[in-house]
This record gives sequence, structure tokens and C-alpha cells, in this order.
Amino acid sequence: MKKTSTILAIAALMSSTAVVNAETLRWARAGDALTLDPHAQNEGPTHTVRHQMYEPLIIRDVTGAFVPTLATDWAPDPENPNVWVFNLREGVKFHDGADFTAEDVVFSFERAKQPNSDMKELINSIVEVRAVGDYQVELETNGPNPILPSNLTNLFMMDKGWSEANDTVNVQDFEGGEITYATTNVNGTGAYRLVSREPDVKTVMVRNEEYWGRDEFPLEVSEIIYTPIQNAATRVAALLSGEVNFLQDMPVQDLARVDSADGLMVKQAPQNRVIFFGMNQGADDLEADNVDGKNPLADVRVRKAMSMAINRDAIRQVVMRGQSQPAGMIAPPFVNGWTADMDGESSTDVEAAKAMMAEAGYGDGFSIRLDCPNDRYINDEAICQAAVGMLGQIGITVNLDAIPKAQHFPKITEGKTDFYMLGWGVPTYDSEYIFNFLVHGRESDIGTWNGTGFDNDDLDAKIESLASNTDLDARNADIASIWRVVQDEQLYIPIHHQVLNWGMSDNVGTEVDAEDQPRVKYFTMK
Amino acid sequence: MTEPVLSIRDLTVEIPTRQGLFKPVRNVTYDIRPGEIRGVVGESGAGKSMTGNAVIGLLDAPAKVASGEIWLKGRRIDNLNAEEKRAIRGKEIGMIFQDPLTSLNPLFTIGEQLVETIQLHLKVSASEARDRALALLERVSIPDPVTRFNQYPHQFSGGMRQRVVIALALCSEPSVIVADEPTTALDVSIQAQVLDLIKELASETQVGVILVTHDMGVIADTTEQVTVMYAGQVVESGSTDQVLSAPTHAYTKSLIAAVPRPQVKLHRFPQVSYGNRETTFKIEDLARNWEQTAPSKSGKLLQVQGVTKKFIEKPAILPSRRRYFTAVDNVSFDIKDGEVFGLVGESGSGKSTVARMIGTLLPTDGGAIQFDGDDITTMEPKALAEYRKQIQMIFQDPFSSLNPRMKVESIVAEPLIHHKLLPPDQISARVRELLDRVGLTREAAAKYPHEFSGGQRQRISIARALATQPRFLICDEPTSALDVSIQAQILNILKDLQEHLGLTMLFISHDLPVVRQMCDRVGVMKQGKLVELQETEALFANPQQEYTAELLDLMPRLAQLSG
Amino acid sequence: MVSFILKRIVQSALVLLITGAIAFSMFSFVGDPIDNMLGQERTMEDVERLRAQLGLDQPVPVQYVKFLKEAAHGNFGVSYRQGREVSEIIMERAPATLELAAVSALLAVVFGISLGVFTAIRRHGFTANLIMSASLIGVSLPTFLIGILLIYLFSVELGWLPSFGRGEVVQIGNWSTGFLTESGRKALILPAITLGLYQMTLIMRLVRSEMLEVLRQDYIRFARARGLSDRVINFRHALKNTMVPVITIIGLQLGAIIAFAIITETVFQWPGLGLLFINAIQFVDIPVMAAYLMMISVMFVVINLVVDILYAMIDPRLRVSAK
Amino acid sequence: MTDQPLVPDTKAAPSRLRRALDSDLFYAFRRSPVAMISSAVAVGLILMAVFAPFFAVTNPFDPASLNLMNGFTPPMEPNAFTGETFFMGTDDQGRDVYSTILYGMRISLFVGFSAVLFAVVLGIILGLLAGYYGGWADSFIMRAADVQLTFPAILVAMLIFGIAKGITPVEHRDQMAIWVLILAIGLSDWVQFARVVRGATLVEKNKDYVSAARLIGRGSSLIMIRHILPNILSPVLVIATISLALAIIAEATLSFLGVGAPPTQPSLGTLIRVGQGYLFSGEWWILFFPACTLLALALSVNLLGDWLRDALNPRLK
Repeated sequence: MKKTSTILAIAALMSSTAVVNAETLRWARAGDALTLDPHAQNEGPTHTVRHQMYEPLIIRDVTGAFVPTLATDWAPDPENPNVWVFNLREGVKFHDGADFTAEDVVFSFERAKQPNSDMKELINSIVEVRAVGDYQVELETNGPNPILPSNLTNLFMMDKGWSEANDTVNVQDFEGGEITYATTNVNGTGAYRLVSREPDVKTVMVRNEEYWGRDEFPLEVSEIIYTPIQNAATRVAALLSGEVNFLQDMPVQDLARVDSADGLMVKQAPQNRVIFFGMNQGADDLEADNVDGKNPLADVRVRKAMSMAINRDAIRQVVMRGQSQPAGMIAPPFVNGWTADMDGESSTDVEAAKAMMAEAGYGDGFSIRLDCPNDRYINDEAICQAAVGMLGQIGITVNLDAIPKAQHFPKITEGKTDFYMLGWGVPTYDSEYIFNFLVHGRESDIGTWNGTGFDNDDLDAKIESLASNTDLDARNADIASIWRVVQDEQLYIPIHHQVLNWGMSDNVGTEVDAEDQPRVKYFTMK
Repeated sequence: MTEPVLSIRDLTVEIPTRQGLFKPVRNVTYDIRPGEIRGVVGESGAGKSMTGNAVIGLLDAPAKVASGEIWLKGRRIDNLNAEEKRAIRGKEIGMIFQDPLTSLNPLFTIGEQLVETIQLHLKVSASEARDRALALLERVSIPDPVTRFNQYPHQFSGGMRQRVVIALALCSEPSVIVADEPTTALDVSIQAQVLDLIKELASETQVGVILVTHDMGVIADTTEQVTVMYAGQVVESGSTDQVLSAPTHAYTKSLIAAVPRPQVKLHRFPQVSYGNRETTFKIEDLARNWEQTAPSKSGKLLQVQGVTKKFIEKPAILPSRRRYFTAVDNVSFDIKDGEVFGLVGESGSGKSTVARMIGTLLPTDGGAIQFDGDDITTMEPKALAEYRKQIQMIFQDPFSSLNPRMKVESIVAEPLIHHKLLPPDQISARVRELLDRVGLTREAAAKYPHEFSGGQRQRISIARALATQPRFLICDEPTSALDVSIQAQILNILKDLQEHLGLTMLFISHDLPVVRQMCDRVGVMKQGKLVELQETEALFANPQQEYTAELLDLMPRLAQLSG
Repeated sequence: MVSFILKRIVQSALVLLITGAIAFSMFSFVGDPIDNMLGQERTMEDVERLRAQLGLDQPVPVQYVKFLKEAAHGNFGVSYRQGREVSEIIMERAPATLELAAVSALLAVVFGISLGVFTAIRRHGFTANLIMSASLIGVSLPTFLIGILLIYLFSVELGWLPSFGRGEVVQIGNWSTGFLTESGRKALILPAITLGLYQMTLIMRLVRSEMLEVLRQDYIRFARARGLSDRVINFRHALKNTMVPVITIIGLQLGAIIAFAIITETVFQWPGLGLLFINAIQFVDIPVMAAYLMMISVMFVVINLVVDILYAMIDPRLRVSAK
Repeated sequence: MTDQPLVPDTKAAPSRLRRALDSDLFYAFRRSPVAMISSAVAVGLILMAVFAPFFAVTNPFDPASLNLMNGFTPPMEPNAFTGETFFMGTDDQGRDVYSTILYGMRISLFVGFSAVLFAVVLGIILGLLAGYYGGWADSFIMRAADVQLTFPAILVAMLIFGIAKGITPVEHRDQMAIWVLILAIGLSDWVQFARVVRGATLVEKNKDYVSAARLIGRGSSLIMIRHILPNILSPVLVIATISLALAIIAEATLSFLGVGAPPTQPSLGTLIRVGQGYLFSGEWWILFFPACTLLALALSVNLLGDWLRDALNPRLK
């Protein structure tokens, strides 16, 4: 410890749990992994825990760039546009000592494509995985798939032999309540081994001294104790009292306090998630407004006016404590298709907004209900509340219904809301992902999260063509043109890009990952 | 004459209240000699119990001894500190309370309570204490003391409990026992036994007894010396014979005069004039407006025929598994027009249950009750309403029979309103008139019941009962909660009603002297059955049943009193 | 006595059935579990398939009967969130809640009764009145705030006690206990105080008023007249009589402690059943919610039964009539 | 018969002010500093809440009037952006904390009073029916109470909140939140009133004044309402007072569990729930003032109820 405050000194003396071990990472965040089975759940905190112990072929670094992990290099087969070739790292061993080879990769892909797998949608374009020797695999897709590597960064590799020996060849039937050996045991290639795990309580991991990257990465943390703490105040208290030394899911209001506390600091980075409002412009009349026979949201001027009423700077400064980046489009900055120009397109001008409202025939305003989650995004409820006030200034009376995410999201997917908040992260780092879910007209397997009622057949065709367009320039041009429509139609009201904050004690060294995925092997411990 | 074991000298007790200093006991002086039973008699609030409490040092705060002295066997005890007073309590002075049902801790066996007290005062071993406890139980005539020793108070009858309480008071052979209304809560037969026991103990153990009571009969039967108290002061003190036969103080005279005589029937009760402002009952005024109804068809206004009432003792879903307790068993009697019919019996004999069935407060489980020839148990609602208009009831407890949250006006007006006997605008005047007739002021209408004394409240009850001009009046122990002087007033009123208005009455009481004064015919009930029914004078002169004879025998008699 | 207990058990079973029915009819309003269970990439087919697989496409009564059938065999289904047997999760979490509840209850009962007796005996004393008034502070602030304030003071500012979790636990068979380690005991202090404070106040006030009621009974007066010392009267005679009505309420309060643990466990990240339940609500984990509510109901029923039996044991009047 | 005057009922039921001022209750009141201070605090707070628009500086429930840039202004210090100064500072939405407390207290008190009223009415009706009729009605009602007790109050409230939110038409949902809270807290609270009323009714119905009314032929409902009810109100009043404090706290607790008053119309509980998030960040005033207000309100009501309990108990005199 560099600076030792009296508080921490007392804490260290008085509290047995607060003994600071220079090499132990006491790590807390809001939620826990749901399972350890590498393919059973596709969910952030679950991946986070797995990433310490399992590895995919490639990962992204904190900037979103690909980093070779179990694959050393990869490229499309020049002869067959439907095939990607991956060369594997040699000399990698699983925790039980078995060698990592191409047959493990084939096994893992096949396992991830099983019906019970939660990862299967990400690789549903793959029709075959072939081992070419021990250290090369070919992935054949059902058509050209230029962005396939983007879908592989959370696809973990398992040992075929171990899985067979422990009867865990099949993915755990999570919903069916199946427990397999892989649910509670880990045999990965990762930098840490599992010591013990109590779901929702504590997971302990130790350094894998045989790790292939032992000399490549700092690997200064010798032990990880991971504890979920749901209540935000308690979570911060644990960091302040020295009981944990690394904290995810920091409440933004406590950043200053943590940062100014002796021995603690906060680091931040833009997150791969954008927050925005959706508006039902497709319906002829709205259920939750006070205008009969008309849908005010169908008028683009109203949508523009609403966007102009939102003071994103004020939200950033007050609600988010500076921990957000006002957004003009609903793509995070890392994403292919994002441009600084479009992201700067939102402006605040209450007078102009009022004028536009009057022009659209709503000079006296109207009233509408805003559906908002209260347990999903950073200060989600407070943002909505702020928006209520801002929209009030252009005459729109907003009734806020802030509810838990479990009730909120079904409203969007079932089309039961006309005005709602949503956040979106883009794991593929490509705009196609956004268009597929948020812009394409709603069908059973596409446009599922598009609650706006927007449905443009020409645009839909263009979106569908992106998947197999191997001409990257042409594809990017298409993406730009689709974005132009989204922007001009004011399909959504972008609010901001979230900023991630990790709190830690001074001796913990790490940069913040845009996908909120700490990888402890990069951590330094002074 | 022996030295007094306890002397009370000029004792004054004070209670500071909102209205100022209140002195419930003023300059009281009396002595108790060993083996002597001194009766302390007086009406409610006379200060008799307060004096007793002062003697054992159990005055409830903020009451305190303001002046005077209490001497116990030559030692002054009123100025002792709390701990010293405690050491005297139970050891030197025993105490017996009125209600044996509540005097014993229900969660401890009587053996535990006895041993605890004995060991506290006598410093003996547990087994010695047990032996002594058993001996005490034997002494107070508890049968099978070894079994009873391990039983809980609820397994004892009221009389037995009072014996246990006496045993507890005797634990350490006290010099004095303060018995505060020890038999008031008991039936007359039990009362006699308990009083006999106290007499025996006094003569055997030479314990001095202060017997606090309101009952002149108890005084006459039990005590040797008597102290008469009125309003906190001793008005007369002396040997019982002398005080009862030749009272000197006006209050004592009036008190004795008011006691109902069992031997002879008087036309009217002597009015107690002392201290009570006599309020007149204006029967003539009342009679003037009374609409006389036609006599009943058969001359028998009420005919009770084989009436039975069962209560479920042990509930069960299957009717065959239920156990019943027969409270009234096949009782039959008639009440003639204008007659006062008495029902007597000990508590639990079923007399009140009969009254409640006649009053339609309880359904019958068999038999018929005919009112002027119509069976009320099978009446249609409309006829029943007409019946209810013609009967009224006066209850025992004047404090619970008037709704404390209703003004007197509303209480008296309720039957008028319910039966729609008067247009709303005349009701108020009628209520005030009724109150005036029963001897209350017209202003009483605006007051609440708690602002009245017991006697006044019973007058309000009477006013309510008379509001509908009933033909039949049920009086369920109407005076047993009242002081003897008030009792006389109320009983006179009831007599007036019967004579001047021709009201027919069912009069229920456990008090035989009262029954003798009030009733034309009397039925005696025992365990739900009507065991004897006779003209009153015949019954008292010549009871046909042994049980009746026993009851008559147990009546406290003021033998010394002239008629 | 046996028939009395049997009767109570039958009544209790009915209560449980009704409780369960109410609980089940409510689940459909908490939210849609499907949404949480599938990632944002899921298709409508996935949703329908899963809904059918979980039986959620069936009417609520059908689901309820199915649940009852399974529950009768000790099978409470599978947690949607953790993908594990609910019975297993509950067994795993129960020790934490029961240990916390036990310590809180002990605190509440011991301090509640002794302070209650004290304030009753010294009814007019300054200290007693001060305790009476001060105790109200405990019920005048919401539990969660008291918990957070305790964390702020003792964990953050003073650093004396841990702010979350159970500390080190020792596994004894199926039971994980925090009593055997120093960190485990330390971790118990703040949550136990937070949880017990409210109940302590209630018990204290109840004991006081019951005791005052008992102290004015005739048999206490008579005990005084027998010369018994205040000590014997207060602690032998009055206390025993006070306990008769108090036991019922204490029994119910113990049940309430387990229910209130929801809040305390959330504040202190105590890995018990309450936290499990809150998580279940957020995630719409119907099997866990159903099992928890059923368990709470069973617990209440058992507590009620025990209280009734205890009642009969302490009060001889009931002992006889119950025969 | 004893020498003590048989006056079991010294609690006067005066209908006029003079009687009220003359009553023993008022006398006891004037002699109890605790009662006087706590009632002064309670009445003061209640008045401020009722006339909140008059006392408040701004209307925090009008979102259009808020300036988000005023957010997190410390008490008595000018805001860094707008330069405005607030007596108790502002919260995360730029609302004046002082005004928000007044309006929030209004919601809390409204919820509290209505919930208790609801519980009292329900409890009295069911308790009277159970106590007066006994038998089948009694068993049924008291078993229902058992079912209710099986679920701890807080769970009951959560369940009802869940169900009510589910069945309320979406358009009315945010207005409904308050009513749902009232229903939830009230329904979880009726049992104790029903039990007390039933117990008292069992005692009262055997008193002779009830017999007298029955003898006259008065109907059961009239006897229950006119005769029995007025005589059992004092214990109900005492419990109601304490329940009021409990209901206000319960609302706050429910708010913590995410089922409280909506954030755009915050109650004291919602304010505390929001404020507790700022305990560590240094914006103490967002928590401190609402918490103090809640404490003062609940404490004074509790103390008053406490005092009332002793003062109305004639046997403790």
C-alpha cells in the first residue's frame, strides 16, 4: 500500500476479512455467474468468470481489437469464401495437463451448436468445423461470413477427453435443471484454476502456474476471491472499508468518494452500450396517450422535437456525474458504421423543439407513458425522470412507469409499450447486429427488439444482404446509407453511451474493458 | 379484657386528586383483640377496605397514611419502611380477599404457593414446609390434601379456593387476619361454611380477625365487635349485639332498618334517610298516563311449559360426539296477571337462563313459552316485535346495562324509536318526563351514564323499561349490585310499579329476604330444575323440599333486630 | 392433546393450500421469466419452445396442481436462474438465514423480555421512560436505512465490522455455519442487530404492557399480602403469567424475523433465503418463489403449532381442557 | 362488592369542546410533556404536509418546472451552474429537498392514513362480525386472519403490489401506485384490528346493555354499529395511531424493495431509498433531511400512540 489512511489502518487491524494480501484480488460486482458450463448461458457476468479459467480462440482487448489467444492467426480461405481458417497455438495445456489440439476445437464448436447451448445463435452460420492436423481448423459457413470472428470471442474451448471422461459432452440443460460435471467444475486453458464455488456467494480461483502465457502476461494476482454484492451502497461500503479491492458496477455518484479515498482509485472507459428511447411510430393510435385517433409519434417532427428537448449535457453532468458520452446515434463508438458526425447530430434546442411541435399540430402538447426499467442500466430510472422534466418543457406530459427489467423487457418484445427506454451493446462490433435487432421490421426471428413499429421493406432487404456481403467497402456503404435513414427518421432518441467505471485499490493495475470483462491475467499488483 | 393485638389510632388516609386532597379514611380508631372477630361494616366508599389496606401496608399509590398510628402487638407499624412492612405482611398479618377466583396465581399449584409462603416466613426445609402445608389444607377442611396439593387453582371450586386462600393467610400463624369481603363472591351455602371456618380459627388460634363486609347478616352471624363506617369515618363502634339491637347513631339506625327482613313481609321497605338525598318516585304521575291493557285471556299472562336449554360443553363436528350441559331442565310455571313471581337459586341454577329465554335473548331447546296464549318460541317476526313491546327487563349490573357511550336521552329513547311509539319530535319530551317520574332531573337526559351513581343508573334502567308501557317486567337480580339503602329505594319503586300500574313481574334473586318482601309466589331452582313452587309465605313458613329448607336455614338472620 | 394437534395440522394444511394458490396466481404478474432466461439474440420460436417446456403456457390452476404434485414428492422444480434443483438451493441457503434469524431472535427475546420487565417494574422511573422512548427510534426508521447506517458507521468509518457476507463458514455435513470462525461471528453482528432491533422493540413493549396488566391482578396483590418480596413477585409470579400471552406473539415475531430477513439480507448481502427470494423476484424465478413462500408458510404453521403446544404446557388451565 | 367505587369507565366520551377540555384525558395530556411535544411535532408536520403548496418553495411534482442542472446542490450553497441556492439543497433531479420533503410527506401521510383507515374499517367489520356472531362466521374470518398472518406483512404487501400492478390497466398504472400501496399496506394490517375488535366484541356483547337493546328488538347490525362499536374504539384508536407510524415505515420499506411510490411523485420512503444511494458520495442532505423528517414523524406518532395507550387504559391509572 502506498498511502495508508487511518481508516484503512484501523480496518486492517480490526477486521480479519480486510487483511490486504498483495496478491489476492478481492473482487465484487452486482451479479454472479449463472453456471460454469462454457456454453450453457450467454450472459455478461457468466462470461466474466469463465474468461479467467476458459479461453476462446480470440478475444478483444480493451479497445475492441482482436487479440490472438488460443488461435495465433486466422483468415478466410482465399479459395473458398465460405471457409475461415484458424491456426492454433501450440504447447497449450488444460488445467488437468491434457494438450490443447484441433480436435478439442472441433469438439467445442460442436458442443456449442447443441440445442441446449445458449451460444448456438452466434455460430448458426457455421455448417462444419474441420480439424486440419493438430493445430489448424477450418470453419465452413453457409455463405460468406466476413464478421464471423466477432462471434467467437466468448466461445470457450473445452477438453474433449475431459468432457468425455466426466460425462459432460452435452451442454447442461439449464432450464431443465440439469447439473453436469461442467456446471461446477472447470478444466480450461485459462490463467486461473477453480478452487471453490458457492453460487451467489463466493468463487475462489488460483493462478495456473502452467499457463501458456505465464511469461507473456503480468499474472501478478495469485488468488481471486469473487463475491457478488447486489446492494449498491453495500458494494461501495465493501470497497471503502477495504474488504474488497476491485469493484465492478460502481454507482456513479460514489466515484468521487472512492477516487478521493486514500488508497483507492477509479478508472473508466467508454462502454460498448448505448442508451436510447424507442417510440411507437407504427401504430395508428396509441394506447397510452391522450390523443384519440392519431399517433403523435408517427410524425417525424414530433420525434425530432422530442430529441431536441432532451438536454444530454445536463443528464451527463448531473445524473451521470460526467460518466457518459452524449449520443447522436444508437451505435457505440467501437462499432463498424459509427461516425463521429452522426454521433454529434443530436442537439438541444427547446425553443426550436416547441416550434416543431406546433408545426406538427401539437403546440399544446400531449401526454404519454414512458416505460423504463429500474434495475438494468446505470441510473436508468433517474435518466427517465430527467427526461420527464425535459419533455414537459415542450408540453409533453410524461407519466413514468419505472419497473424491474423482468417486467420491462417483455413489454418491448411483445409490443406493449409506445415509449420506452432501451440499452444496446454490440458484441460483434458491427452495425449489422444493431440493424438486425432494432431496425429491421419485426418478424419472428429478426427485428425482435424493434418496438418502434418501423417497417421498411427496402431497408429490410438491404439489412438482410449485409450478412453475406464480402465486399467490405460496399457493405460499409450500405451500412452508412441505412444509418442515414435511421437518423433522418429519428427512429430512436439516442441519449448517451455508458461509461464503465471500475473501482480498485491503488495497488491494482488494470485498464477498463469496453465490454466490462476484466481479464485478471492482465492485472498488475504493486 | 386482654390487650389488643392490633390498634388503629386516628388513622387518616389521603389521596391527592385533580380536584384536591381526598380523604377516604378519616380519624379511624378501633382495636382487635386475640381471637376476636371485628366486623367493619359500611356502604361502598365508606373507607372500610382502605383501612384494611393501610393496616397491611398495601395502599395503592398515590394513597398514603397521612396521620394516625397503627400498633401491632405493642410495635408501631405504620411508619416502617417498605421492607419492614413486607416482613410483617403474611407473617404477622394475614389477608383474605374477596374473590377467591382471582386471588391465586393460576400458573402455580396450590402446594407451590403454600410452600413458597411458608418457607418465606418460617425458614424451614422444603419437606417441613410441605408437611405444614398439608396440615394447613387439612385444617381448612380441604378433602384429600395430598392430591389437592399438586393441583392448580382452576381445579378447585370457589369455596375450596377461598379455603386455600385462608390456609395461605394462616401459613405463619399470624396475629391478625384482615378478611376483606371474604364471602361476597360465594353462594350462600358456601358463605356459611367459610364464615364458620373463620370463626373456628379465631377461637382456636386466637387470631384477631378484621372482617370487612357490607352485609349486615354476616356481621350479625359472625362478629363479636362491630365498627360502622360512613364516608371515611367511624360512626359507631361496639359489641355486635349492642350495636345491632340498640344503634345510637342515625346512620347505623337507617342502615339496619334498610336490611330486608326474612321473617316478616313488610308493605314497604323502610327508607334510609341518612346521607342520601331522597329522590321521589312519582308513581301517581306515571299512572295517570298509563294505558291499562286488557287482562290476559286465561288470567295467566305467561306460561312456561317444559322449557329446556342446553349449552354445548365440548364442541365437535359430529353431533353424536358433542357433550351438552343442561342449564335449564324441563321447567314449567305460570305467572298470573299482576303477580310478582320469584325465582331463587344459587349461581348456576339456571334462573337467569330462564329469564333470558323469556326475554328472547336466548333460543329455547324445547318446551314452550306462552305469552297471553301465544307461543313466543314459534312466533313470526311481526308478532315477536309486538311481544317485545310488551316486555321489558331490568338487569343486575347497573354499570353494564347502560351503554357508556350513549347519552341517557338516547338510552331511554331507544325503545320509543325502535317501536315507533311516538313521532320523533315528541320523543325528547317524553324521555325527560320519564326521567322526572323515576326521580331524576330532566337535565339527566344530556349526561352520560358514568356521571350517575348505581342507584340512579338503575332508575335510568327503569325509565327505559317503562318507556314502552310494558305489561311484563323481568327483573334479573335488580338490586344485588347495590348498597342496602339503595336497594330499598329500588325495591320500593318496583313494588309501586306492580301496585299502581298492575305490572306483572318475574323477579329473580339469590337473596331470600328480598324475595320474601317482593314476591307473591316463589319457585326454587337447583341445577336447572324447578324443585319447589309455592306461595311465598307458605314457602318460608313450611318448605316442602330439603334443599329449600337448607337455603332458608343458611339465610343470615338479624335475630337481634326487631321487625 | 393428540386430536387437538391433528386438528391443527389439518387446518394448517388448508392454510398452506390457500397460501400456495394465492402465491401462484400472483406469479404471472411479476414478469416473464422467459425474457431473462434467453439472451437478447433469442427468436420467438425459442421463447415459445421454452414456455412450453416450462409449462408456463398452461393456465395457472394447472401449473399449481402440477407444482403441488411435485412438491408432495419433495420436488420443488428447478430454479430458472441458477439451473439447479430448488430444494438443493434452499438447503444450501437455509443455514445462513436460520443462523441469522436465531441470533436476531435471541437478541430480540433476551433484550426484549428483560427490558420489558425492567420498564414495567420501574414504570415511573426515568431510565425506564428513557428506554421506552428511545426504543421507538428503532421502529421509526425503516430497517434498510438502519442497516445502511450501521454499515456506514461500523464498516466504513470505524472499520470494525465487515459490511457484507457471512465471513468464513465451516461446513458441517449439509450445514454451513459461521459460528465457528471469528470472521463468521463478526459478520453476524450488524445484520443480527439490524434484524433483531425491530422485533426487540415489539417484544419489549408487549412484555411491558402484559406485565403491567398482570401486576394489577388480584393474585399479585395477594402475593404481596402474603409478604412475598418484590423480586419473587416480579420474576416468579408476574413474569410467568406475563409469558403466557407473550409467547404467542413472540412465536409470530420469530416468523416475521425470517420474513424481514429479506431486507436485512439484501442490505448485507447475506447469502440466505431472503436474498434468494429477492433475486428470484427480480429474475421471475417462479420455482424458487413458490418454494420460498411455501417454506415460509410451513414455518409459520409449525411455529404456530409449537406456540400452541407451549401455551398448553405453560398454562395448566389449557393443559386440562385440552386433554 | 368492594369499597372502591365501581367506575370501570372513566374515559369520558365528550362530544363538545368544553367536555373535551375538561376530560381526564386532556388533563393527563397537559401533564405529560412527552405527549405535548410529540403531538406538537406530529400536528406541525401534518399541517405542513397538508398545506405543502403553501409552505413549499417549488412544486417538485411538476417535472416541467425542474432544472436538472440544479441537481445535487448542497444546502445553503449556490449551485455551480445555475447559481441558485436552496435551504436544504437539491436532490439528484434538481428538486428542492425541502419542498420535496413536504410533498413527499403528503404522499406518505396520505398512504399511511388511508392504509390505516382501510385496515381499521376492514378490521372492525370483520372483527365485529366474528365476535358478534361467533360460530361459523368467526371460524371463517379468523382462519382467514391466520392465512393472512402466515404471510408476513411485508410479503403480503409485495404480493398485493404485484397482483394489483398486473391487473391495473396500463393507462392508470402510475396513478394507481399510491392506491395499490394503500391496499397492500392496509390488507397486511387488518388482522390486528380484527383480533382486537373481535376480542372486545366478545366482552361487550355479553354486557347487559347489548341484551337490553336486543330485548327491545334492535337488529344485529344496528347493535354492532350503535352499541358495541363506540365501546371498543379506544383500543382501536391506540393501535391505529401506532399503525400509522408503521404504515409510513412500511411504505418506505416497500419503496426499498422497489414497490413504493413512483419516483416522479416520491414519498418520504422513496426519497430515503433514493437518498441512501448518496450516503457515501458526500451528498448527505439528500438522505439526511428526509430521514430526519420520517424519524420525527414516526417517532412523534409512536410516542403519542404510546402515551394514548397508557392514558386510555383506565386500569393503569
